[in-house]
Amino acid sequence: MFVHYAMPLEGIYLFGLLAGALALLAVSGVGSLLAGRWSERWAVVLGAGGAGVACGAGLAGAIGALLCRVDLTVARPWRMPYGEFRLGLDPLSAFFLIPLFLLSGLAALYAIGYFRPWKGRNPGRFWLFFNGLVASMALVVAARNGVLFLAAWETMTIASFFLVIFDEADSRSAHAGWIYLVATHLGTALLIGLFVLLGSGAGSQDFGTYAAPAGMAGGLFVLGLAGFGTKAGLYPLHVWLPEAHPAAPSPVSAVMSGVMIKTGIYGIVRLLVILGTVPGWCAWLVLGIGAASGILGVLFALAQHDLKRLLAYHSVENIGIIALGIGLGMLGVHAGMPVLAALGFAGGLLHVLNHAIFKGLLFLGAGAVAHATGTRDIERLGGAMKRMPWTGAAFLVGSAAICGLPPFNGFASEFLIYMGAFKAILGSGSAALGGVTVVTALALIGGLAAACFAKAFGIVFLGEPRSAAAAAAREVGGSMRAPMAVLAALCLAIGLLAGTVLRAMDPVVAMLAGNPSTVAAPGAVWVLMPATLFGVLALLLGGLLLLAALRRRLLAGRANRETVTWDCGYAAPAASMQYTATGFAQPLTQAAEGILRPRVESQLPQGVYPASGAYHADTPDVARRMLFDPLFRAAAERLGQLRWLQQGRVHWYVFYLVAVLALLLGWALWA
Amino acid sequence: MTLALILLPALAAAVAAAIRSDRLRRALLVAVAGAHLALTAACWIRPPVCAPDAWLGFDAAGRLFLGIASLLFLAVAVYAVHRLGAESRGRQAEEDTGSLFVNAPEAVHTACLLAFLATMTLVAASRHLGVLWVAVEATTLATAPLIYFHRQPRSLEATWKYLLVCSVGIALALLGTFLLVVASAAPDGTGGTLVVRELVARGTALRTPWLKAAFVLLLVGYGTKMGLAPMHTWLPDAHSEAPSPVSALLSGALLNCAFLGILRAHSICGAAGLGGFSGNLLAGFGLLSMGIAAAFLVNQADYKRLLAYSSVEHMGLLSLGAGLGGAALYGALLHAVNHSLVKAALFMVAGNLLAAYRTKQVARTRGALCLLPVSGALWLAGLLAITGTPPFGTFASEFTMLRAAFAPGREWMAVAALLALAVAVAGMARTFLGMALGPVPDGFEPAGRRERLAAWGPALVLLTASLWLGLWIPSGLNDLLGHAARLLGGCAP
Amino acid sequence: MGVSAASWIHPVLALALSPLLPGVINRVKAFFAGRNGPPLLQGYHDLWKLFRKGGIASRTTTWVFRAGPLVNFACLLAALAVMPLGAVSAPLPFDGDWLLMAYLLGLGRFFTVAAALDTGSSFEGMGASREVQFAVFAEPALLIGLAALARETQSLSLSPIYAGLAAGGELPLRILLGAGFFILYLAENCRIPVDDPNTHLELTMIHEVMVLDHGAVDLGFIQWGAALKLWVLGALWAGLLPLGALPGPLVRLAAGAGAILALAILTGMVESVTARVRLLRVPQLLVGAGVLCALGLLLTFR
Amino acid sequence: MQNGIGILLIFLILTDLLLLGSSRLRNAIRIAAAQGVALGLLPWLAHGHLTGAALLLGAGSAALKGVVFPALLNRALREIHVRREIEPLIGYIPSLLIGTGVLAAAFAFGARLPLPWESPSPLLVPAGLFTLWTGLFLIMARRKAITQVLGYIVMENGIFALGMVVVEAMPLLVELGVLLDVFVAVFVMGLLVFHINREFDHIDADQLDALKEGVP
Repeated sequence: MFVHYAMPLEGIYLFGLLAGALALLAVSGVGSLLAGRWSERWAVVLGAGGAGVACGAGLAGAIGALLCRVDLTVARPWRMPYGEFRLGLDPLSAFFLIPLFLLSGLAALYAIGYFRPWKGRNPGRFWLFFNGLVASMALVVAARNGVLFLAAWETMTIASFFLVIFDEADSRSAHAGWIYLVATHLGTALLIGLFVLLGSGAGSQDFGTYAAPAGMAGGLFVLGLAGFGTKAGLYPLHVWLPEAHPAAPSPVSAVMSGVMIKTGIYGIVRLLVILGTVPGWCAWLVLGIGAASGILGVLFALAQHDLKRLLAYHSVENIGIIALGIGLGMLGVHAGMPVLAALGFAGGLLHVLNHAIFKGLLFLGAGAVAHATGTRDIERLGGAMKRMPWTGAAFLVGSAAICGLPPFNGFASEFLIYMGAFKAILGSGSAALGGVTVVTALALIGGLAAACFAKAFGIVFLGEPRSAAAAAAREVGGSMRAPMAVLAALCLAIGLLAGTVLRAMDPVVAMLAGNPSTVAAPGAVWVLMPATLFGVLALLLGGLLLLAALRRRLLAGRANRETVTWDCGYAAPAASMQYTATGFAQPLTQAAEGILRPRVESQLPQGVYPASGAYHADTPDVARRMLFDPLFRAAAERLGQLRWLQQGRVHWYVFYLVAVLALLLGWALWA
Repeated sequence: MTLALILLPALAAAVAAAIRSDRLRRALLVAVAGAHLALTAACWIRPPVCAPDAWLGFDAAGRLFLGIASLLFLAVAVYAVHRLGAESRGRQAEEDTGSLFVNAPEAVHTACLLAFLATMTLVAASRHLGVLWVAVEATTLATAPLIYFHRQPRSLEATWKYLLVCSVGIALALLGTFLLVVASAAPDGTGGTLVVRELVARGTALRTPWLKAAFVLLLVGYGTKMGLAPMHTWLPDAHSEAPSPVSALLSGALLNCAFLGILRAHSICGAAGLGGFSGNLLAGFGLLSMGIAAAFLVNQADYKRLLAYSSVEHMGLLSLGAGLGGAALYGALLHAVNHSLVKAALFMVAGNLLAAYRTKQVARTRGALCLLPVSGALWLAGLLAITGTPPFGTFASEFTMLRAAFAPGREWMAVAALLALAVAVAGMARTFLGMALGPVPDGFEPAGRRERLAAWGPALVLLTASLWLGLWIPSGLNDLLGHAARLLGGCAP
Repeated sequence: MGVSAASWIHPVLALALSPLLPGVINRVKAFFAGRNGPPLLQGYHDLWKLFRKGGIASRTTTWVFRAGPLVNFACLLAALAVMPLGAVSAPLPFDGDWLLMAYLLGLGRFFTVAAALDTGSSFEGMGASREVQFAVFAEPALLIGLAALARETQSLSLSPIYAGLAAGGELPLRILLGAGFFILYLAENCRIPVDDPNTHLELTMIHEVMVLDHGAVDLGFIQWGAALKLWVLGALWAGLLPLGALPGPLVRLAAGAGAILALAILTGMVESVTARVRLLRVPQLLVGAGVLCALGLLLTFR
Repeated sequence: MQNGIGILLIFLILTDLLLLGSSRLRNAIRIAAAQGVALGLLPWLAHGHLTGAALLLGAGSAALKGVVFPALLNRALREIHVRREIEPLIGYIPSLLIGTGVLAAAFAFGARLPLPWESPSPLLVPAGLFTLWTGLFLIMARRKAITQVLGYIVMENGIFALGMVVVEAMPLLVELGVLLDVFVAVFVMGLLVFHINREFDHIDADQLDALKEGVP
């Protein structure tokens, strides 16, 4: 490791940077709201400026802290029952802070352009909650006290909740907001139980003193997995995600999907650090849930035709991949295979960073398309590449990255997880089984993701526009383009420099994989990210450039004509003749019909000269339709049956009194 | 000092009944409320010393509840003046049934409000259970006319039920008080006492069966007034039919008074070594109330009734906290403060919605955020506050209670409570969001309509206070809560 | 046996000889059909002709359409860098290189599909849809098979794996994987029974239909790329043969190349005796391949 | 003395039974009034000697319950032309049967709550509890709002009876406060009965059921 343990002084500086960022976020948010009463311009300047500067400072602080391996805790008294302002900055927190500030800052920049059309409303309302969201997320990652953590956690929920229902006149936002609020509240209820039980041993809610009651480590982990998993969007607790993400404004969707749900992952990982050792079956549980989330997530994504909903389901998928990595890591720790542990955790965590980048990029791209065309329905889009070349190129990069295709960053993290799995397979019995599970799941996910993004990118950006709105699309402004460009560049950069990134991540991995010596030793993480790999990737890019040059040479000076797409002799090709998204995905969705249970409305062509035919497949979430909706409905009915208690007759009301009194007196005097 | 606190509003009530001019009377109302709050503050800063066996005087618990009542009363007074100004003079149509009615004379209304404050002060001040009983019954009598301000069948029915059920309940409490004397009397039948401090001092010398019977009677009696299920039946009717400022006071201040009575009895049982007995009863009633209230919160069609049931639920939470004892008692007292602030604010916002939409039906109330931006925002904020979402104070108090509940052997209580809370959240969130969001229904003026400061100011102040309590509990309040908790047999966390 | 000068021969060999493979296959089919068929070197003629033509493209298309063939070709070039032949190490081997290979094929496929969709033609959309569908089933089979090899030889890189395999190893494993890989070979290269490369009915095509609109240089790269793909997957299959016994890297390389040619002949025979299966059956075929590979993996658990 | 108090308590119980069985409101009011007056004697009988407080209290309550309340209720009756309780929710015969059953229970409770000192009479607690219950029963089982007011008064009588045993522990001021409260309570209830009669043209409390939870 190049830098050794930091002087406390450096740590203090970095910490100050972080604290400053938090303060600035809070102040600028409120300031923006107040300023918005007089001038929209100043509200935006304050809000976006504050967010930008704060995120810059925070990013610098986080990266510095990670490189210097800062590990310190600062505590200030807080007059709350069991509460204390105990903030900590260790490699794990620093690592999670990096994507957080990075993406939030870019999203803030993007939002400036995104909200320009929304005239006549106080933009401060947006910036208050946006900056609040960023600040609370950072606080969640830095909190070292249970009460403080929960407070930050719920503040994060509220801020994002208000951003989800930002378009208040839209009646659907009420539904999305309700599902989101209830889901996260139930999750928090579990977390309260978790923290109380963790703190019950020691009298305080300080993370440092947390310890699992004897023999309850497994139970507590499950509690945490459910609580944090609700936020992270693990199947089947993901139901709020496909509702909330599309409802939110796109920069918010980017932050929520890219960073906020990762706080759930952070919670799970932090819980692992706190608990130390968990039973082996926990690892298998995580693996199973991860596989389920990954496969089901991508399957449902494949069946969607709302672009943002599709991306939301891909978040479920990627969280599943992260879970697979973490599960492998736990398996490694449990089986005493440090390298496997290191690979699993490294892969999972690197995927956290990568997913933040490419999913952020994709949501911003989707937002740009919706912004330019006014629709998110894939079936009504098309040909955007010609009209929005920047957005198109960025989206293409994001698509390749999320499919885990080289040379982009998605490949790097999936490669690590794969390698972990293969290491496991080389090993003995149960670990090998885990490896096989992961390999199969990842391979399936990879293929399906490729299919899904071939559809998403191909139908939205290629071919001819399928509606007048799509035909009228124009490229978005610079403030929206720049963030996408940066993120696309990062996709490639991390893809090519993954080895370096992993070196920086080493202390984080060491925290989780335990026994740093084995991890830091040669033959450890980044050695399994071999330089040769990047050599081959370089070869790929070099070859590509060479071929491009060659092609140019060969075609130079020859007649290059343009014509219509070859259409089997049909004279007038029309946009409506193109393959639709539904049609493109149909073979696969049909194969998975048993799982997806789509609602199909089809009108088969009739007669010799069919006048019309239609096929429309809608795929609402099965977990919601089959599990939660019936559950809630049944509960509501049962509870409704209690209403006869309040049937209006005062005689009965007095009777209740007398009955209770008689019972209690009897109990008091006889029992 | 103590007497001043009680007599000021009492005399003001008499004066108000005599004043002709509305303007003057309203000014008096606000002025007295302000003066009362000032006196209360003085009483907080330098607690008046009083003889150990004095009947009247503010111990820590008394000061706490006095503070709540006084603060709430000022906020409500300001709001009430606004509402009274908005009330129409002549005949008017009832919101939902459309039946015509007139208002009760405003002089009577104001007088009753002030009398109500006086009686609540007396409750907080009384350290003698007999006086306490007189005071609590007096609050009932002072509030009945308030509920019947709108002279129309529904509110009349509500008043009747309120008066009958509560009077019966409190009568039982009187019997309980008598039995307490017997329990404390010497073998020759003399020397029975009702001074709380005295009773606590006698501790185990009290006769068990009589004490048990007394506690049961007091619990059922004052529990009726406090709104513990299944004696809560009067509560939704009264709260929904009373004018909103009155609902705010009933829910925010009156229920607490009854709770104080129960706490006194509980502390006596604790001193007598029957803490387990009374504690279990309290916890049982608490869970029952939470469960039943949660059931009625789901798909509730009338939003004022919704708030009323939510009060029942929170009273259950208080009762549970008191029953669990220890730090949970601190939590319960803190929660009493938070709940009063939030619930009063919510009722005032509900009043604004009612005035704007002319209906209490949830189904016909849509798009509040567009129609009344400020009230709509406060409505959502209130939702978050009442559901115990940090950073609102309710979270701190609920967390304190739950933490105590997770003690070995009674985790099931914590789980049950969490479950009831979750149901309540689901139920309330759906209703509140449906009301706040969505487009404004036709036939209403579009968004951007000006709201009067007096309409949303008080609610905003109270919610802000609750938010503040979630971020930082002032040391003065913290010490007071600690003292009160210790006084009543609990402890500070 | 580490990286040596001989390692660099394989890529050159592949580039040079791959255009031969389609010729071989067609020749075999012609033989079975009792025709003379096209000359063996037809592939080279076609390339020569295509690389000297002027381009023609649809107005609908964008740069993605032109990038498709190039990216695909570049991917196969990169894949050659990690692909050993005849137990001679690849030039750039590393742990997990087969993952890179698999994902390079994926990248190539993604861009081919994108290029097809760029034309907006419903036929090409149909082909693209089928291509991605089959890939979903092919990918797990391939990786499971490789996992089996890795476990058998306790190494994580193709070159050592095939080196270790060449030294000997389970016969049943070789047979199972041989069958499995052969199916994958047919599917990935769109041969009968999965796809009919020289049908003339667009509705039934998969690969051919996706390149309908490409011409000139682009088409040239596509055809050469297809040939290279035949070679790469052929090498993957040929590695299963016990060629390690042979002396000297050059001999083994020659043997490897011979094995690939032999595979082409075998393909030709299969194509002439079997008919194309219904599209709905194709996934079952691929799942079958997956099962074979899984069985192979099971064999290694003992 | 013992006999005196015993007789008085028997009287109390009998009047309760009468109340349970009587359908004429005017009679019922008379009976309740008689109870009130009788109870006025109780403190004196219970403690043998006559303290000023006891006297004042007895006189006060006797006056209140024997004169003021009946006057109030009779006036109400005149105003609203109600003669009798028509078809009560629970008929008179069943009421009496239940009453006897509860009387037994009252004795059982009384046995469980033995007065620590030699009690003025073993009947005291049972009689008090029974009267209390009678009041409650009238509220639960009768339709007319005015009967419910009556029930409240009877219930108060029961509590008063039990309270008399502890009269000197209760400070006079408090006792007066209690009386005042009871008076105001009954007064306000009477007012409400007027209003109910005016709004609904009847005083059937069981028909006041507009406020309830509609089943969703």
